[in-house]
Amino acid sequence: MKKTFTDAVAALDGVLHDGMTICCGGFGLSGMPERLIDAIEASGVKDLTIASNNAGIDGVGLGKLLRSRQVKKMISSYVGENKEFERQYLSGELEVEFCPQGTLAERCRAGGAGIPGFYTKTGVGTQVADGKETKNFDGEDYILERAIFADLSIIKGWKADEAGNLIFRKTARNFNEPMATSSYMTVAEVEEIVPVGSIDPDQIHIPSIYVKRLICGAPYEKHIEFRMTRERESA
Amino acid sequence: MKKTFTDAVAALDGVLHDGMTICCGGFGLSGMPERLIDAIEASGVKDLTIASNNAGIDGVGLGKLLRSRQVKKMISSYVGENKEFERQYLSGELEVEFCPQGTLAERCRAGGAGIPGFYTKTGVGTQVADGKETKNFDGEDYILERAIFADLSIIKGWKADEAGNLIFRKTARNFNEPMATSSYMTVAEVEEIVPVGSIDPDQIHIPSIYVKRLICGAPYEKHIEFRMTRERESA
Amino acid sequence: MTDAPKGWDRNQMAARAAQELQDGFYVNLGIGIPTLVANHIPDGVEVTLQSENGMLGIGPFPYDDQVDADLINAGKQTISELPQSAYFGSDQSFAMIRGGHIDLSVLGAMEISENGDIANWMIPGKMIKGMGGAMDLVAGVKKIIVVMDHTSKSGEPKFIPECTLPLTGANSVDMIITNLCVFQRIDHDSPFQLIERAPDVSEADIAACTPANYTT
Amino acid sequence: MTDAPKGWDRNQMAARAAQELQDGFYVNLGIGIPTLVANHIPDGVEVTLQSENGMLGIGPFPYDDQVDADLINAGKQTISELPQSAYFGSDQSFAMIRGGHIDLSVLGAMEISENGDIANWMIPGKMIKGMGGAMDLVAGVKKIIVVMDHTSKSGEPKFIPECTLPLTGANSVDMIITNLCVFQRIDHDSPFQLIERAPDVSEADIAACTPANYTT
Repeated sequence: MKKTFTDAVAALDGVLHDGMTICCGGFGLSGMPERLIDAIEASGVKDLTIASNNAGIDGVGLGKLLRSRQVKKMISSYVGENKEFERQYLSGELEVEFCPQGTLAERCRAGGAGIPGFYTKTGVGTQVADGKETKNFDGEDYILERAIFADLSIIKGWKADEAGNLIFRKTARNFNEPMATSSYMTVAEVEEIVPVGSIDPDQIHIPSIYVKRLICGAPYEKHIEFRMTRERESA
Repeated sequence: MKKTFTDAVAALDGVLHDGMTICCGGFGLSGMPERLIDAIEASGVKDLTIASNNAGIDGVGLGKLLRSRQVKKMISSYVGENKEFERQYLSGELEVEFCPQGTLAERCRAGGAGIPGFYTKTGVGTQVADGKETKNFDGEDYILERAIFADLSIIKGWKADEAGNLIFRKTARNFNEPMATSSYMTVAEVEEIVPVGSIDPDQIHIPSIYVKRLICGAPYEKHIEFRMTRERESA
Repeated sequence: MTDAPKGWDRNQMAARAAQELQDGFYVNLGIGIPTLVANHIPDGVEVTLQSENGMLGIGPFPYDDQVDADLINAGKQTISELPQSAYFGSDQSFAMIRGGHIDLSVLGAMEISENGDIANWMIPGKMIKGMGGAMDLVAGVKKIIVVMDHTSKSGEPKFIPECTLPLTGANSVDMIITNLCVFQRIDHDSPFQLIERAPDVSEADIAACTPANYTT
Repeated sequence: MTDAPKGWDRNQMAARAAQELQDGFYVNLGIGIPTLVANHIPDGVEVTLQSENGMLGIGPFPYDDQVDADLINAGKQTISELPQSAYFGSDQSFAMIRGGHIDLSVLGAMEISENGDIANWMIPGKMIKGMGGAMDLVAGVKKIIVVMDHTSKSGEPKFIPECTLPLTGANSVDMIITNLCVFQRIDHDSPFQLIERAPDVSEADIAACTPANYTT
């Protein structure tokens, strides 16, 4: 079965519908699946619920879907650096569920792993615990967090083989790893598609079973939010 | 801080005590930490509770600790191919908690990840559910399984660098991966210790934070339980 | 018991199960007859086999000079890898299984009840070896096919109103392939239906050794 | 408010926090003054820095020609890697944090209560940006050190009987380093104790701007 598609629009054909839930990889703008986000914008699909650690910045990444008003609800841990987000959120047009970063990662991992709920100390005694069940294990309180399992996951990898085995590069891995598992329709964009057998089977980050559709999105001009450097010591 | 030790006895110095709980990697005899098991046998420590998918075979792997009567309780999914195990179990000398294989892997992963309990469909409606809390999520019943977090984890890797970053080889990875995380005292034996910087940081299976002590156990004569081959097609 | 006809042999049962494979499926095969399914994959259908000890893309048994102790299947037999193979830990392997990412599993069984319960891991009074990954598979995999003889060696029926042995999973089985026939159900709220018979096996032959209720 | 003495500057506060580092520690440093702790690691002490977006072994900012968009810290700043670095996904990163494998975290705060509650993620009425990984860190890391000015810019005390702002974590903080002094407690059932003062800062100076109860 062929998993490779010519472009993001083709790869998303037939899987988008209004009101759907999408898990989106990336941390800030690093490792965000930008070709797939562009194709979702172009499709006009709306009332989306998106689980993503961040919400992009104005006009970049998920910021595009906010600008086009396609998003009904965000599930995120941090949403700074985004004026349009702020405007929609404060006016009540956009619903936001704030979720601690580690809890968000685990909720998606749990969804992919068939675990509907798990207990964590994170957020005990805070607003995050409001309305959630509490349980005591060995003298300590924990809250019950629910899994996230989406209609669609969109992720960005570095390389993938034609079977869908995928690897990431450096910290661009981030949420792409758990998000790759948290739906039955994971669509991946990568910088290079290589022949089957090119990636060492011991070094595959996401086995092919999770990747249903695949595109090469190159060439990429990667975004940097805060470019920091140091001076070379003079000789 | 130096993590490398000269041998298994040195690496386990000060961490063994009667009545302790040990997580042990391996699937059958593949990827079992045999040097560390030998050192535990030599130490004479007793009343051990051992979480391990299997219990070795007679006189090999964990079979050695059964033969020497150092084990009080096994938490395992499958214990065939072991007469001494059978004798002790049937006579009531050895306590056994049977745990579905995936639940065992997840209980250890959860312990390492700070999750005291999680819900699963595995075992619902079977003996495994006896005495466990049941909870309904979205119309389906799940049982609550508790995490395992041990006093000591012993694992077998392929290579590690001197900082403790570790990689596995083929299906010898198995339970060594979750077991590496399920204690604060993980001791690893590997076939080769390489200088820091020799392993690509993108390809590390177990980051150094989990590996507290490390030995090279080479040379190994690896055990095969069922040697199966096929004939080469004649030319 | 009546003198039941023999029907299909092991390979024919495996071949029948293989007809359920679809292109692109990820599949876990149990030990015994289910393993034979790999020999009958239809032309034009690509299937990736999972081994629950941490591998996707199981290859055939190795040549003698390629045997590798670090490369075994869930039955602890030496195997080989394929170009598309991937390795992972046991936690990831069962995340796949429990999470419903495996399309199909073919397993053996000692008893199946008419509501789809399966018993295949222990016999009270006999030494218990453990359930291994069987409970995870029957609870997590999308479609469960059981391949088994229609009756036990002593002639006792195995597809029965209610299991007498401790369960591996409740209401889990989607299809039963025996040496005599094939039962399937469209969902877990429906009864099993007899959809196919081996050559020279009549409905009456099947009814005679099948206490379970099923539709025809 | 009294005209409080200035005490330590940002670098001195960071240096004081760095004295808590032990050889072999794995450490997560928050944004702001905590980041400066990396500049003051004592001689002979090897520390591995974790970045919660998925890295162990954070190196310094890169040279201009080594900047890599795929290599950033949790503050989204470009960084470099070290020979012992390792990358992993966000689920693994927070498994480490939640599981108590990180020895120490140094964080900033808006308010700390006398029982160790910490508030550092939102101010009601102001735009909420989210807690990021802060709630996971304060709940999971073995030892939590807060580095903060003793009073806010408007002169309000920050170490108080009970937090007025929404909490990031309840009963989480082990040590507080301010520009004036250091408080610590031996466990989460004990009160904080004043253990150290900046030069020229008296106990009375501290008492004057510290409504929280603490021992001396």
